[in-house]
Amino acid sequence: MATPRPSSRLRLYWLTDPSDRGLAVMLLTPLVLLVGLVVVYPVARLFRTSLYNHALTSGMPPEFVGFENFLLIAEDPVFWRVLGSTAIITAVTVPGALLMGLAMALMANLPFRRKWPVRLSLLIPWALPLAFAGLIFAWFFHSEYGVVNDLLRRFGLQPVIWFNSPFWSMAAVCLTIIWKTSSFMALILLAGLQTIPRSLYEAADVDGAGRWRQFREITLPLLRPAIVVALIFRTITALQTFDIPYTMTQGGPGDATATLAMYIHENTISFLDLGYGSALAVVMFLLSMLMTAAYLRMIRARG
Amino acid sequence: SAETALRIFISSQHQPDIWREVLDRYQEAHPDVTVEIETGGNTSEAQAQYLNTLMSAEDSSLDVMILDVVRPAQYAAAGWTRPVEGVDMATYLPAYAEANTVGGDVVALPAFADAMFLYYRTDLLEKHGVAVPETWQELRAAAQKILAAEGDADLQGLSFQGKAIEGAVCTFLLPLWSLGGQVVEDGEFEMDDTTALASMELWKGFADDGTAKPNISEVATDDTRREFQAGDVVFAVNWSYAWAQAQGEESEVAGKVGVARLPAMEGGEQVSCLGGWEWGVSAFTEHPDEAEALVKYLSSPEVAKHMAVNGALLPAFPELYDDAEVLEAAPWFADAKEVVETARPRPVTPRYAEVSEVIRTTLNAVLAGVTTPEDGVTEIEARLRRVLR
Amino acid sequence: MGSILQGKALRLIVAGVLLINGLFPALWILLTSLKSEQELTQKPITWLPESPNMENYFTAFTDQPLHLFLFNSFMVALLSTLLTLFVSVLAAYAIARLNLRHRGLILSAIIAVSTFPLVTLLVPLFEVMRGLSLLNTWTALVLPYTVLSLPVCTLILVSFFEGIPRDLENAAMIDGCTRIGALFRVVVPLSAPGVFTAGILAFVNAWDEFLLALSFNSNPALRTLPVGIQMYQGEFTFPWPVISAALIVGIVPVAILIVLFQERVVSGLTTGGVKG
Amino acid sequence: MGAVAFRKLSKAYGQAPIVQAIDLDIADGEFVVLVGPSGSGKSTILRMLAGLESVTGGEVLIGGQVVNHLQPRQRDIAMVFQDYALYPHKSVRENLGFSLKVRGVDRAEAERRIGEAAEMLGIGHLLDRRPAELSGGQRQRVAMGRAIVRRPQVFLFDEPLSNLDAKLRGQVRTEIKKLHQMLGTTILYVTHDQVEAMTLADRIVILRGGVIEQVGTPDQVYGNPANVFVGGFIGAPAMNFLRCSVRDGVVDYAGQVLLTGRDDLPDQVLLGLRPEHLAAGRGQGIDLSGVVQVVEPLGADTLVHVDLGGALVTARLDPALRPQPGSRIDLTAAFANIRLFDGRTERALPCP
Amino acid sequence: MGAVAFRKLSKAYGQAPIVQAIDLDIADGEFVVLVGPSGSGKSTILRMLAGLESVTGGEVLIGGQVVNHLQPRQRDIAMVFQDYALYPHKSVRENLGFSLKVRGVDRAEAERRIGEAAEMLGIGHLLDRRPAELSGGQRQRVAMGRAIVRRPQVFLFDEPLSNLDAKLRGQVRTEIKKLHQMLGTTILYVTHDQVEAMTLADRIVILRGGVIEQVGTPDQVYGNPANVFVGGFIGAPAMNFLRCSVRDGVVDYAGQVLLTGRDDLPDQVLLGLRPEHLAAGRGQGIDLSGVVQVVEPLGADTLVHVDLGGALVTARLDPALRPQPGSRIDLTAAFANIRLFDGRTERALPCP
Ligand SMILES: Nc1ncnc2c1ncn2[C@@H]1O[C@H](COP(=O)(O)OP(=O)(O)OP(=O)(O)O)[C@@H](O)[C@H]1O
Ligand SMILES: Nc1ncnc2c1ncn2[C@@H]1O[C@H](COP(=O)(O)OP(=O)(O)OP(=O)(O)O)[C@@H](O)[C@H]1O
Ligand SMILES: [Mg+2]
Ligand SMILES: [Mg+2]
Repeated sequence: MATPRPSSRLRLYWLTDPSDRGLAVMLLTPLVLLVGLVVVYPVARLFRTSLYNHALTSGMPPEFVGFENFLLIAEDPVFWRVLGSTAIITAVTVPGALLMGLAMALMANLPFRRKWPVRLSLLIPWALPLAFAGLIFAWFFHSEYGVVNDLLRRFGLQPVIWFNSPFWSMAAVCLTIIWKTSSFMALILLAGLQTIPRSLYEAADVDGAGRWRQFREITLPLLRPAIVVALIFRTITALQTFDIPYTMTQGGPGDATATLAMYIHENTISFLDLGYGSALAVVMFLLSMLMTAAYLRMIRARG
Repeated sequence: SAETALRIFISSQHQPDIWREVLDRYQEAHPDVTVEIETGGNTSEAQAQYLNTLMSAEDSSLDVMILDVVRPAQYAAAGWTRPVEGVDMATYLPAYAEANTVGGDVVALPAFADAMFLYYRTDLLEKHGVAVPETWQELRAAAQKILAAEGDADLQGLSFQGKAIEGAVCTFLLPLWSLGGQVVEDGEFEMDDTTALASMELWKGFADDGTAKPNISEVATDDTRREFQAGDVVFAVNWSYAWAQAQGEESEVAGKVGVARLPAMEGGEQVSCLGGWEWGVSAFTEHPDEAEALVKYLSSPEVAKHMAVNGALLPAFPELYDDAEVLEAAPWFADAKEVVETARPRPVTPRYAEVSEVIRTTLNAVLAGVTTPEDGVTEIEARLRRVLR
Repeated sequence: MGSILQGKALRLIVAGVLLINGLFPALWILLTSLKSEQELTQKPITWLPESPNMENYFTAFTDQPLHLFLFNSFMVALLSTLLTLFVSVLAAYAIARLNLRHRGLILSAIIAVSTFPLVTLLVPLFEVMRGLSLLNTWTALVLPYTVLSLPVCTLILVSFFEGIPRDLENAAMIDGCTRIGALFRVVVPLSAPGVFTAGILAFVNAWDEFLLALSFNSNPALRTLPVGIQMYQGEFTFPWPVISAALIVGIVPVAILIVLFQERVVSGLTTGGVKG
Repeated sequence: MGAVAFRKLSKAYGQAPIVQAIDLDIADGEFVVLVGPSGSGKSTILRMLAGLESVTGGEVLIGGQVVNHLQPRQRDIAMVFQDYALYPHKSVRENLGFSLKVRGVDRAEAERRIGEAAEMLGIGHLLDRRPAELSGGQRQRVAMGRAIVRRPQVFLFDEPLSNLDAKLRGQVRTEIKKLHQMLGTTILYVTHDQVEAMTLADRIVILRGGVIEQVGTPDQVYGNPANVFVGGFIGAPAMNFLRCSVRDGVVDYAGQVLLTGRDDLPDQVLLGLRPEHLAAGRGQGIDLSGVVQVVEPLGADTLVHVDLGGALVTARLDPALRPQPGSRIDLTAAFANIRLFDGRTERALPCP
Repeated sequence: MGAVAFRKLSKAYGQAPIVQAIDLDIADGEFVVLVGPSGSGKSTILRMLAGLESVTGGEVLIGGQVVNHLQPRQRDIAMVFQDYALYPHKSVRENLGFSLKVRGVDRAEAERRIGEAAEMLGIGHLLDRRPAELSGGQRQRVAMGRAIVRRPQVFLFDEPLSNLDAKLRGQVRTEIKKLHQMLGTTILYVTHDQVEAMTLADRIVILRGGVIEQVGTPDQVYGNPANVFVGGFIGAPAMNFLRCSVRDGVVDYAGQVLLTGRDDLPDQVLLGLRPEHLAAGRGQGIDLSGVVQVVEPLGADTLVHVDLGGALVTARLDPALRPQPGSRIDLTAAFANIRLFDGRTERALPCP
């Protein structure tokens, strides 16, 4: 046997033939390095800054204030308002994108002879840079020059001044986000769908399950890991919703569609209040982790 | 020889080629200095985004940067710009002296000027025998008259910026100033509720009585320009850039455009809102002296004239508006002088960004009908008081 | 198959709706790109361009180095995709297959990376990149983009790897592969749809990003598409037709490229491999 | 009811014909076993009957009705898949109960049937496991159980016992037989196991390359194979064939006269002899002699492979007999056990 | 070299012990067949030997070296998986050639070996297909081929022929035998097929519930099963057992005296009788009589299940005999063929 005995040449053995743990370390190293290099310092600084009163425009050096920023946040009515909008956007667009994405994925997975039109339609929303999606949809929803109102008019309906009302503004923003993000869902779910063995559907067919039943009993459970992944990240990005309302409504009317991320952006980039902005970011991080934990628990509970 | 390489930041919309010409001249005069242009994001916002990142990181790669007129105070407070010494600010239009002076320090020097104008349709005014309005009330009457006579459903009397963008701050301030109001004085919050309310009510009134469109809350600067240019607007409040476009070959209204000072409130004075850009020296520059010298040059009458003639940029020096060469290149500058002279800078405070945010979102909410003018004023008052504490 | 949508008519209707949903905005942008500026302010609005012409495309390419933007975006996206895939494949395998003790914790940590809004990391990230002398290089973008995409890609791959029958991997190890060999020669090809999806995600994440691209690469020759397209804007002006043209040039080839690529990824590969 | 019929049923993948215009009638309640070499289209036929595979040509009838266009679930069949196709995310219990749940069978009844099937298959203790935690044979039994809990019109079994040990296989086979007698359901059953085929079948269908070679009762196909292929395929070890020439009614193999007085034969015949019909010794009818090549003691019998000078024949002899490889041996067979086939067409000829 | 040994090898899933402290030595070049009921741990043992399953306790040795911590690829083994484990994304050719490619065998040589294996398994025409396009038996042959192209120290076969028809199985079995003789590689082979076990094995290992019940040559385990379990497990149909009481050296079954003069027996014995050792009639040694219950004609034999008044015995009789169910039948067996087991411990007792 050409292989060395483990006991005699322990070190070499470890290198050529890593145990599970050694191997795990090896495999996770690139990730850890990259993440460490790129975000650990920024994140550490973020946490630190959140404990300081660090408003550049005050002309004063940063001052350690402990959790004061967080107390301020709790008392900040704007924070609660943007948090509310963010919650609405999350609550509407995450399920919305999930349903839409699921429909798109199921459709793209159908054995159409030509798959590319469906797949293209699935990808295009996504390939459209986020920075422009909001602008373009603002244009679509424009009360006079927008194609949406034009269509409403053509169908004999009353056109809406979308951005004049908090409700319709929010609706337009949510629709746009759903449009833009369902591709993300659809792609992940489509990939998941493709790995479900056909034979299971055959077995279910023979067992007498109709399409809906098959969907519920086979597709959904087997798709669950993919759904959870998609949900986790969609939720995180929904909590971070920024570009679309920022370019579409500037948060208007008033601050009806302003989101937490916009508020963070404003505080950090425009107001240069780094302490407060960082504290807000930490709050957002905590919220994200809370949601993630809930999802992870969901997989573990039933997985 | 110790050659100094300077790097200046210009937005690519501000005609970097023409700036290059003046920089080349400067290099000829100062062989030991080379100046490189860095062009960045085209909007004030994109530049702020970029510059704020760079400056927060205390980056020394830029020596000189162009700043929107609302920013020098903020940059100075953050310690990002270095005061310029030995400049007689009196040579500039007074508003620029004000905008660039913080606590006695000159924190930046004007690059070029801008202001808001009243654009109007000479043909329509003439046709209906209406004079150029000098008060908003006159404007309303004129617009109503023309609208009624024209009977064109697509025609609107007045277009202004109601979207929650920076322009909306000017929209709010114009009537307020006209009535002698203020928002910030010497860095202190100093707003008079009656003038503020008058402003809110004025704009909301325009939307309600059909002088302006009901969707005014979604109108941004360029929407105003585009609609005016399409012939759908009688009066428009806009910056100077719209002039060239309105008279351009793609315009429906070329040759039928007039500009004037913005109307006053009844009993008030005619004021405009100051725009324009400033040169600032980065606090992190490794060549402070050379950078300062360069800024002084760039902010000199000589350069301003060159830019006016070749780039149609409004000069920050009053005398250049009477300069023959300038007027030959841009005859309408003659009309602009008055406007620029009566323009006021937006509140000069390090917390301007917050001030702006409060004002524009509130005005937007009022115009959209989400808040009443009264509540809007109360809201502005409450929030600004906290910001400017 | 796995669809609740049955009946040809219903299927076609739904397909139609989804097609319109996906393609209409792009189509509208395309139409806009063929219109003139004035046509946009006509009332009522026109659908088809009155006198379609390619002038805006011409402008898009002459006004700004659009080809450079495309090239930069493409290269940055491609490099970051490759790097992301490599790193996340390794990590995902470790998480999916090796019985790690703190699996939940590791997963949460990875997810945590993506929970910070970029703006708040911008300045320190800038300092990091400056510290590494990477500003104004593709790498300055490739690295953060990779990190941005890593969490989602890793999680996707984990869920895929878990679905691959272990015996296939076992067979490969018996056949003489190392675990890593088995990973790349069997597990990865069999997770093709997942790897591919992760790839597109990474690609589009990089393709889309604006903030870092704006701040880290001030050299115009290194501008990426989203930053580049902004250059058509003025302070106030937003030339829709030209920007539309630039967007079409930016989106369509990429989308088509991805679709073509995807057509080649065979689906449902695991069938026929094992009994059970 | 549960009668099944195929009318010119065909299937092709691309150009390759897999099943070629098959005609077959299966009476209600009949137990039909499909046998044939690997790849001969057995699974394909079951799958077409189940509606899982599209039909290239011809018709499938269940209960007298053409079902070509019916969905599998509308055909009221139960099937054991050759590759099991268990639901990986469901426990064994859920796997077994799924079809009942779908069809709205009430809980208690479902539990009862699951219990019965699990009992019968000896998987009662595995009900809460997932398929991935089962051994190969256990999985197969779950697959089997999934079909059994149903009470369909037609059962389709695709090699349902191949991964079970002989003992268990025997047990389950008996249970299947009982089930069939009890329910009277039509059954189509694919197997490679001779014993299963012989003991379970009312009729056996032998397939080759997608074509039916013979249909008959076990006795018929074993005793009177329609052609050389069937003769060789049914029975293990396989039938021995000796290529003989016929002249003037005399059949001789390599110069050795085996039969005489057969004027009805073509000039080339294949003489078929089953291993179990060969005995050591001489004089029972025809005699052969050759050299022992390999001896395989099976316990209950001994297989002896004998070289007759060109052809190799296998004889199943008494386990006590252990001839030495290399030694000469005499073999004999009764005339009644000889089968004759046309040397060219390979079809059966009248027996001596 | 290729010698394999297990030392107190154990495996448990959670609490459940699956393999319990097994000791076994397999000589280099030996052909060992593992048999046992479904779920008895056969696959688990192969997988531990291959290094695919962690060992809970004990050691695995190959060529005298402990390999517990070696990776599968370092153990130089080839394996046929019970569930095939074909690479779905590779063609048959690539499936076969993969291990060679990985090990850097040169192209031409690889092609040659693939060709040989494909030839031997009759899958030459399928080389360009994907596994999904194969029938069950074809897949199994590919799985087999994948192991065969290698020339490892040890072959592990997990029910490699279960999906093949009898004829093909016979052929491949012969080929495996030849291969073994040619290469002299150690082989561990799991099968449920009695014939395979008997003909291929140098030694047979009988497992039950993770414990070795007997190890021996085919003749030994068939002829002298160590206990009731082995007796009942080896041989199909299974050995019949009659529970007899012993008094004063007289063994009697239900009042019928079967043996006399056996003073060495405990008071309860099980008398084992293989079906093939029962003949119709009387007088060969012990005589039994009962009512025919079921008659199963298998072609080469007829199985008759006879109710002896309580116990059911199966007799393998001449195919010509077809007794009527319900009729009485006399059965007889030679003394030499009788096996005795302790009625309580179920262990074998000295034979009469
Ligand atoms: N992951 C698992 N968790 C729990 N039990 C398991 C797991 N895998 C296998 N088992 C159990 O281990 C036992 C032995 O399994 P193994 O596959 O070795 O059986 P086997 O002898 O090969 O059976 P077969 O003949 O059916 O293939 C079985 O009872 C099986 O249910
Ligand atoms: N998707 C496919 N494409 C091409 N040929 C196929 C496909 N599926 C099956 N075949 C071929 O069809 C033939 C019949 O397959 P089938 O599964 O019916 O055989 P089978 O009689 O069940 O064999 P086995 O006993 O091995 O299970 C085989 O030769 C197989 O290779
Ligand atoms: Mg089959
Ligand atoms: Mg097994």
